[in-house]
Amino acid sequence: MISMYTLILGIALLVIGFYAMLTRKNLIKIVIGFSIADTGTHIIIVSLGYLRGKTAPIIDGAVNAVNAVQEVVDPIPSALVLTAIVIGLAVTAVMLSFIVEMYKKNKSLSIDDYQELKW
Amino acid sequence: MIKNIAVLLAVAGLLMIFLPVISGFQERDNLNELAADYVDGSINDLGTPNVVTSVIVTYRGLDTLGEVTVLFLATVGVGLLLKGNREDMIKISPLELLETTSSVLVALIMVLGIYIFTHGHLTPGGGFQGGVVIASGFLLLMLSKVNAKISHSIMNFVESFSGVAYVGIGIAGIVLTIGFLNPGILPLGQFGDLFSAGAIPVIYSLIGLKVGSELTSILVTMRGE
Amino acid sequence: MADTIYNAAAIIALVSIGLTFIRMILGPTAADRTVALDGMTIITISLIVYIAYYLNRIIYLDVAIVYALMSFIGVVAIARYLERRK
Amino acid sequence: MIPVIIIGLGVIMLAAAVAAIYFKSLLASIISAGVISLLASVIYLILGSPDVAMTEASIGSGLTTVIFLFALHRVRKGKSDD
Repeated sequence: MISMYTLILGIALLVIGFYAMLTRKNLIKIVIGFSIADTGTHIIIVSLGYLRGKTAPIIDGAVNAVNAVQEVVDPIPSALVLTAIVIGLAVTAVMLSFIVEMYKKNKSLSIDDYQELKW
Repeated sequence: MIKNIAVLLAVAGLLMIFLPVISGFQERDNLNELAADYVDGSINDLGTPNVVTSVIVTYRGLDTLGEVTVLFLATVGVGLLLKGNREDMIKISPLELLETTSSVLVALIMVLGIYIFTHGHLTPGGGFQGGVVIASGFLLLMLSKVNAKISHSIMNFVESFSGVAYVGIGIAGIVLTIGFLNPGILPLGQFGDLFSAGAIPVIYSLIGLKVGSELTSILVTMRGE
Repeated sequence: MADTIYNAAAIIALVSIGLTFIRMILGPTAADRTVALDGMTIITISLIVYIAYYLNRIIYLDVAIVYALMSFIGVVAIARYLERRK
Repeated sequence: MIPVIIIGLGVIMLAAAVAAIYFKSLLASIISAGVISLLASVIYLILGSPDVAMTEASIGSGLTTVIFLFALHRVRKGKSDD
């Protein structure tokens, strides 16, 4: 039942972040919403790899190497999320540097002041 | 008004996408075939206790190469966008207590980072985590020492060197064994030792150096040169 | 008997995280929020150590070490930002 | 015991997410977003992936907060609002 709870938690975080990205006016708040949605997605992916009553896929004294296949959780979602988190940090840094440059041009953080691409 | 309705519709649509995932969800009991193969191969063929490490470095090694490339492009992008505005550099005032403490703590953090990425195949952790810890050590240096200068040329050298060595090990895998990024170019050794699992610790250490220098460059640029 | 004590400790840690979180939400100034964040990370480290005991894996303690160091750096950064703004 | 911990942490994380959206002060929003990352790493640990937990603990709590703070400082120099 554990992964059911975390799945619901991840979907709720994703929805809250998406709502923030759609409704907030401040550019930095939009990036914060993106980072919340990012965390939600990662929790969803890791929950889908959980197996009932099993433990981390690292062989040491607690896990027997002979029948490890019966004792560990799925390693593939962990590996995917691990790289996705680092990418998320890099994308956040690029977005924030765009915001700094835009602020230098227009002296405003509100998204209503940037109408060049509006139709 | 129309805007609010559109936002509500979009959020409801996102929920509708995930509704079947929740309603039809059941916790699995057994690994699927591919994952079972990875766990089995990681222990018996590669001699790596941490299965996640062997998936990242070997089975999905090409993905990791692409991911490191994306990180490099992000570093270049931040550097291009924020280059050359020295007037808004963040100035800090000297603080005796923090300066004394951090000179001890920075060394400890660096040792922890090196421990994390050299033991990536034995314990949780690896190149990405170790690189982030090393970048945090440099960040503490920037926050505590007033005149701390972190040389861009050394960072660039470490970054390029580890990138070239990473691809070089991959090509050595083609020449000496059967495929790109195959860790079988070094002997497997005793299961659970530090020097074991073929080339996996070497590759992960190179990834650690690369990630650490790239994130440090991003932090230095964001602070202002 | 020992398990009861450990479970009680976990409950106490959870309640403490909730209390510091309330201070973080209410806190009138930014300094209150920063101190609440610092307290929350330290309590969470004890929760991680409890989980490592409960699930019977010693290697989970590595995560607690990294957690402690990194949260310290975050709090130092926020403190320097607050000091600069005066 | 583990379900109780997950439900307690989950409620706090959702409250922090809602608070991060509705805070007036940007600094308070950034701190709330940091709290979400901090508690998410405990969730990853319970789900049996300590590698992901370590990454989230080091990136989410430390570096993301600091990058947001650097950008915030560059955007408003000297202007103080709580």
